[in-house]
Amino acid sequence: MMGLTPYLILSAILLVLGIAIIISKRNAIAMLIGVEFILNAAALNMVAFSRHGIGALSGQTAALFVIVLAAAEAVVALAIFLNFYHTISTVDIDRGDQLKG
Amino acid sequence: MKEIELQCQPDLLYDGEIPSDVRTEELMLNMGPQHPSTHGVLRVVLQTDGELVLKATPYIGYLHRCAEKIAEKVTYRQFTPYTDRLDYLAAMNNNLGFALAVEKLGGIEVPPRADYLRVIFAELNRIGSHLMATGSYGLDMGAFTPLVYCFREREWIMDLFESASGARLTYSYITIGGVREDLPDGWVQRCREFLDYFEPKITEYNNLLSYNHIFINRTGNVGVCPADLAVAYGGTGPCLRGSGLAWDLRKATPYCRYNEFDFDIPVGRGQNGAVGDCWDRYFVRILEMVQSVRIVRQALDKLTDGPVQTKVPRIVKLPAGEVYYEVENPRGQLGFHLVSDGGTSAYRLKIRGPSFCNLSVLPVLAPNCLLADISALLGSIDIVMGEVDR
Amino acid sequence: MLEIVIFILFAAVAVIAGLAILVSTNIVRMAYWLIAMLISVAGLYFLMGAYFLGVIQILVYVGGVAVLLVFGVMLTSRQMAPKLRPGRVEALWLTVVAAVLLSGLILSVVRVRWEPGAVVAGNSVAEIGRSLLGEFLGPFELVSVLLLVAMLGAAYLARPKTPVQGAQQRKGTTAL
Amino acid sequence: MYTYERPKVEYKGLSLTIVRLATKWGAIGIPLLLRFAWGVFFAAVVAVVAFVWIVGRFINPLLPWFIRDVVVVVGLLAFVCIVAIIGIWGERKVSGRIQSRLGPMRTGHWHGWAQSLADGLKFVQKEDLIPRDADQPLFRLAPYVALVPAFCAYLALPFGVGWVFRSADVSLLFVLAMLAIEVLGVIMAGWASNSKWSLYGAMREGCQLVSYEIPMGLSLLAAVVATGSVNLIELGEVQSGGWFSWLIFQNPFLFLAFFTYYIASLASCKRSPFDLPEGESELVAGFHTEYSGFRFVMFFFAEYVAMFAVSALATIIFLGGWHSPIGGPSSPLWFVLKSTFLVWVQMWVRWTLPRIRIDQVMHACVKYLLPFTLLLFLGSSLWQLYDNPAHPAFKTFAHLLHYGLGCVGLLLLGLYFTGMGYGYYNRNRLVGQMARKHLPGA
Repeated sequence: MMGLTPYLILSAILLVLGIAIIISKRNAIAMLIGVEFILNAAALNMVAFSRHGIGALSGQTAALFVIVLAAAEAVVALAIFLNFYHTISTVDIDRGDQLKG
Repeated sequence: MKEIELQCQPDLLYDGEIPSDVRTEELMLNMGPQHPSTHGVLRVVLQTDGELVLKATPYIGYLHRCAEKIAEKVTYRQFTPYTDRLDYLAAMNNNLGFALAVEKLGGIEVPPRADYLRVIFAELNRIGSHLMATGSYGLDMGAFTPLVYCFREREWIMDLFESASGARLTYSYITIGGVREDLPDGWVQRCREFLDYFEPKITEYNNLLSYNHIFINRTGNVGVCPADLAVAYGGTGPCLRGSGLAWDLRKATPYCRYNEFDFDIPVGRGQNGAVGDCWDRYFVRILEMVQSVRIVRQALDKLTDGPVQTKVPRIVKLPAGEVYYEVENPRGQLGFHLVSDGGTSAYRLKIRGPSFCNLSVLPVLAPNCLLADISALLGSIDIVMGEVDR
Repeated sequence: MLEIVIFILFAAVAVIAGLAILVSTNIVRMAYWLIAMLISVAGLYFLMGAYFLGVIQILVYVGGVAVLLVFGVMLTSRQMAPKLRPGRVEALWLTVVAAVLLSGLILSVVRVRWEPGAVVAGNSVAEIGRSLLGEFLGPFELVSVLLLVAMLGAAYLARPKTPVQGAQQRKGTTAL
Repeated sequence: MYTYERPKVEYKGLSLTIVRLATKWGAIGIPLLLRFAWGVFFAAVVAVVAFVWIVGRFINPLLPWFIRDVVVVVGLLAFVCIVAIIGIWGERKVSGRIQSRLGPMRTGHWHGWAQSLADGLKFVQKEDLIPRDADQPLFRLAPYVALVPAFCAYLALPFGVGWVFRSADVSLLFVLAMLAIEVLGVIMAGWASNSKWSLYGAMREGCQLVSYEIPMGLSLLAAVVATGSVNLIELGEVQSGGWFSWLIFQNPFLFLAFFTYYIASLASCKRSPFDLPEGESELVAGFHTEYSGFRFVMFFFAEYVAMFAVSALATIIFLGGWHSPIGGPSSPLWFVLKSTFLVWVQMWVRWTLPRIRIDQVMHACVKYLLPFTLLLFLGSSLWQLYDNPAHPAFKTFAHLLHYGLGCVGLLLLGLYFTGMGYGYYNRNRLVGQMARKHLPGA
């Protein structure tokens, strides 16, 4: 029977990887990928806690919410990126510093 | 034919921005020369924005075989087989056009039986050609089955042609001075059998394809070609009649005793969208098949005994002069501009291919279509590359 | 034992995917690595007995979000691809931040003695359903409102800025 | 002196391929083995080592289960292969008969039954082509991503009570999830081919699949609320006891949900009229334009495997699964029979209808199918609320309607068989001249 620790460590690694991806990439979509990593790390954490009797089923429910939110976030973010691309023909977020369309 | 005010100017250059919802990357798409729905070796360069086509430029010449130049080197009789290969789906009609042009310049009279035979074969070939167009149009729309049904019927027509002329695709049957040979025994009977068999089949095609809801949605209101545009670009045949103009050379300037027959000119009425959309062009072909059946029936009734050819020397010599003669081909008006210097071969022969002129309207109709509409458009124009490139 | 092997397998895939994304310069490959990570996390959910969650992860994340992402990538990539590899200074920065963060997190995780509580057998769909409509009814409704807003927002953002010419021409036949 | 040397003609017909395999199997087998020798050897070593290690180390106490699992998986693989092979052959025969042709008749002598086997052999022998500018790893990976999930769907698909690899609590969702992964393979293929036609196919596939998953899931959910379970075995077991207890006749919403599900499932396995991703007259061959040989076969397999999977889902959820329609003993055979019937209807639709345009596909989904299935879902839930002993009047009404719907179903099936009989009776009129003399009984 595995304990909680391996899951927590994995989740930490995924979180850091996500942050690193966000920092290192200039491409908006690549950054979105980083955000997905962070969200998944968090969800994994919660499910692991719930599995090991901490917080009963609420961990799984919270993870469910994370998935749903991630879907909503991805949709809106992609719509924004496409608009962004439409306006300045690139998805380089460094170019999006003008605050106008 | 009523006078039309020409408003559309041919303008092949597209320069203007077509606004769309989310602009994505523009793509240059090379449709053809090997593409299933370009009906041969046509190459269309599409400029697309997502699925939206901004500009379509046809590039032709992949099947150029110098037919016009060859005409200057061979005798008139020898050129007849070359006309087979112009619009290879309607070889009889091509033969007829060339023969009529030569006969007009040479003042050659044709016996009545030959005239009726010419009408019978031309109309049968019109049916065959339209069957091919209808079937492959179904294929362009993603329905495979109509194609096979149409080929089944076309097979019968080809059998009839084979028994009369010996060939199944390039007949060279209608020659200068009449037709090459008389009919074999029982041919008329078999032809009648075919007509009786074929007529109800047209209803089946309509039920299967023409009135199919998806098909109507795919073709109705797509590629609308108004009458003035069709005239401005020299569109003829179903491409012109589909736009609502009842213009048919068989009625306007009757040749081969077409004035003796009772038939109608079907035109597009915009039943499923604007007049002149793809569905109209398609449906005009279906209706023309019905009319052709009518004509063939009448011609079979009128078929008299007698010679099928006038005496024409083996090597025809035409007087110096020039003639331009047009006949109504399945795809439109096929014209032969023949200039003779009194020798045994043409000084210059210019062929007006209906597919070529009809194709020229593509760049005008294509912008703002979807990618799938391009194949709908090409199929409804129904080109034969052998005639476009000559 | 088998559980450990499977855990290591999935964990390795997830971590390798993350590293691959970090070093990759090809945005499409990145999207597919993300999908590998998502699937392996779903596998971990299965391993933990959260079947419903695992299936939903695949259904929503892989079938929906990831496809959307790949779609977005295809629509915007090719020409004028933005810089995908960080500069030297940035890389240094990045390494320092990541190392500090990671060591801190792992240290804190390892130092705590987790009391392995009773393993919850709660993997039944019915139980999750009850908890969604009971304890978590408020968040559940909020999320549904949020989804609606997100949908409307995305539709608004992607609306036609100017009417398409062809739309009028084809009016009446677009609908099936 | 000029001598004419007669060129050596080698007949490469399909039937000969089969014969050659039977007689001189080495002629094909050895080159094949050599081509894949390294991979086969490696895989074999890994498999043997892994097997010995796993069995020796962990599975010892669970050995019977392990063996059962291996047997079931191998059986499922065989079943899936047979489904695909028969499906491909059947598609050709069905299309042939619909188009008044005969379809394959030679290979294997009896109605060309070995045609898809022969084709498979031919494809395996083909050169392994990858376009120069393709994204190599993704190009190689894509067919597997398309095929493996389609197979994985069968792991949770029950053929009967006890006839299932794993009876999971969420098997319905699992099957849907697996079918959803398949789209990734297609998109991957389209992107990696580095061909614009392929890219268009992939984009269309992405658009279509993501949209149609929603009505598909919603129509299934309408059935789920009626039974209160997402376990396929429970869903199937609810419907025991013959024709009238099938879920499709349970209430009018489910009756309609079956049809919406069927339409959405056509779209989800890229079948006509929703075959835009590979629409051959528009996109050459769509996402698999650049694929040939065995990779192409995998896409082909994936399509037929998915076809059967969605039909099986419809069978389990709406058409009584493994229960006989006349109330006899239930059997997996019934399940396979009903699913096969649905697959045949898919083929029938394919060879009858033209293709829809992409904007119409999206409009049909977002404007019509989606709201409609939402209504069905709502209606089914409400029906469930009232269809209980607390509302006797409604209960009677529901009962009557239930039998009425059953009769409508019977009527539809009767019409179908009448049409079939009519077609058979008039087969000489309906088929072409060439095919006529080959027809049985002619």
